[in-house]
Amino acid sequence: MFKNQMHLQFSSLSQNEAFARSVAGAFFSQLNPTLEQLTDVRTAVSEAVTNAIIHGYRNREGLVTLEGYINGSSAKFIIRDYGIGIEDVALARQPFYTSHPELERSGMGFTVMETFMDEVEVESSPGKGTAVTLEKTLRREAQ
Amino acid sequence: MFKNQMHLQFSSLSQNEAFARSVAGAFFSQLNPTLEQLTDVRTAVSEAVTNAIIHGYRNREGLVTLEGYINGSSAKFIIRDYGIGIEDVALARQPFYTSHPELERSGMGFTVMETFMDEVEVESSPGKGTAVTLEKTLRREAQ
Amino acid sequence: MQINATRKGQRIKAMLAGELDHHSAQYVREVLDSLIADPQIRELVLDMSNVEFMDSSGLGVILGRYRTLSARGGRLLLAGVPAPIDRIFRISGIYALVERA
Amino acid sequence: MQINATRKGQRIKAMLAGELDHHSAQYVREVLDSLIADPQIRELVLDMSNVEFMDSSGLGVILGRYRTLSARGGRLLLAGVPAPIDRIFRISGIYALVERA
Ligand SMILES: Nc1ncnc2c1ncn2[C@@H]1O[C@H](COP(=O)(O)OP(=O)(O)O)[C@@H](O)[C@H]1O
Ligand SMILES: Nc1ncnc2c1ncn2[C@@H]1O[C@H](COP(=O)(O)OP(=O)(O)O)[C@@H](O)[C@H]1O
Repeated sequence: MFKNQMHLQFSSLSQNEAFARSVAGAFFSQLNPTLEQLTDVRTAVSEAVTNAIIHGYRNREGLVTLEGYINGSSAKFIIRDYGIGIEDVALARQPFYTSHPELERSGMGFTVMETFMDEVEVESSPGKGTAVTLEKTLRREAQ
Repeated sequence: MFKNQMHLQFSSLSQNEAFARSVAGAFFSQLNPTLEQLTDVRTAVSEAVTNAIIHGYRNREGLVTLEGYINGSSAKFIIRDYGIGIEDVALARQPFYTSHPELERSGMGFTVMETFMDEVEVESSPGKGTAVTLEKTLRREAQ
Repeated sequence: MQINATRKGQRIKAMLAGELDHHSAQYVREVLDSLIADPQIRELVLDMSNVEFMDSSGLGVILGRYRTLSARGGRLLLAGVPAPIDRIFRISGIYALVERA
Repeated sequence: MQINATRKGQRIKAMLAGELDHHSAQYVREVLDSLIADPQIRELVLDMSNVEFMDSSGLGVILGRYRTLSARGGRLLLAGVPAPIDRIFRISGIYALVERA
């Protein structure tokens, strides 16, 4: 069974949103996904990384990590920040909930992640940071 | 002045040669390089990562790291392995020198790095590993 | 992101090209706001056919312009929406507010 | 990597497509060796026009097949070499051994 892993750390700059989804996409490509599955992963990772940068660090400097694991036909990504954390994760995950409507955030980030990935797990401690785990398994016909 | 950095760690699998040069290319793209400059970086990083996998770890399992730094119009990449190291760096850097002619290695890896990058630095300790630093500065007309 | 726009009377058609994420959102917002700054403008058509990537940051940008236009009795239309972006529009329910051109 | 080959008498033309690095080298080596396994083959033309990436691992693969062929009095030719790959061929001096078709 093919196994692979990677661990990326980068500055919390908005330029790195595109960089991070490219990295996730290049790593996930090793599973020969369909174009749709690839877009799912790129989009979900983009959401989590954007949240780390704008909510976790509020545009201050910090480091974001993106881990990737391939295990057979499954891929897992963990996006971590060491920023402000989330007080109420259940509330944060609700569709349309955003703490920053004034920044024209739609509040749909978590909903997009949930729609495009098989599993979304959020672990957060206020003042310490947030870890979002995204998983996707390719069904056999896709390989 | 634009500054950015990233730090990537991945398994020493040959699949990750393509992954690592994609990551380096995506990071370097933030400087808006020409296609030729982008290929230079992708190729040089591919050489150093391949060396880490086949020479540093001799295809055994290990972790390779790729660090990237952008500083104004300069990019620096450091590729590290924690493998066997190089006894005689000056000899290793000579064109056509290879310790593995039986694997059909050409011995041109370091020469390609030197041709395509502005600076190539090799630090190695036998038994501890190797770090290759690659630097490229974009001249003004390229931006 | 690149934005090319043409005006016909009270109608602006803007062709977006590139990746619409949080990083590019600020720029897109500014350009679109300047395009519809003239209160005569009643209709903004966003042609998305060359948008190669969009995440939920794009929703915020579109909804913001929709609000400006609907406040003056105008409307926003989406054209040429690529399939992956259409999925995001559908889960967000945005088609209840903006029409497809 | 994808390899498509056609044979005309003593001549094989192989069209390579994709990325030629250490990871794909093993596969390319095996396919090319099977293509020239028949000792009647005197000429191998590698059409590189669809090779999107190559590093020095590709040199080793090409030089290995060159050696097999020149040992039997044959030759290897390179066709359609993209500019970035041509730079690697030039610094390696490979054109002293293999011709451009
Ligand atoms: N990494 C994070 N750090 C702190 N807060 C976060 C983080 N990610 C999400 N949040 C909180 O969860 C809310 C909902 O997130 P999301 O669904 O992505 O919508 P949006 O980003 O549009 O606000 C955010 O507004 C924010 O309050
Ligand atoms: N990361 C490394 N760890 C150990 N040895 C290395 C490493 N990189 C290079 N070398 C040594 O340097 C030699 C020359 O490297 P290079 O010029 O890339 O040619 P090649 O990879 O074709 O042998 C290698 O054959 C190997 O002996």
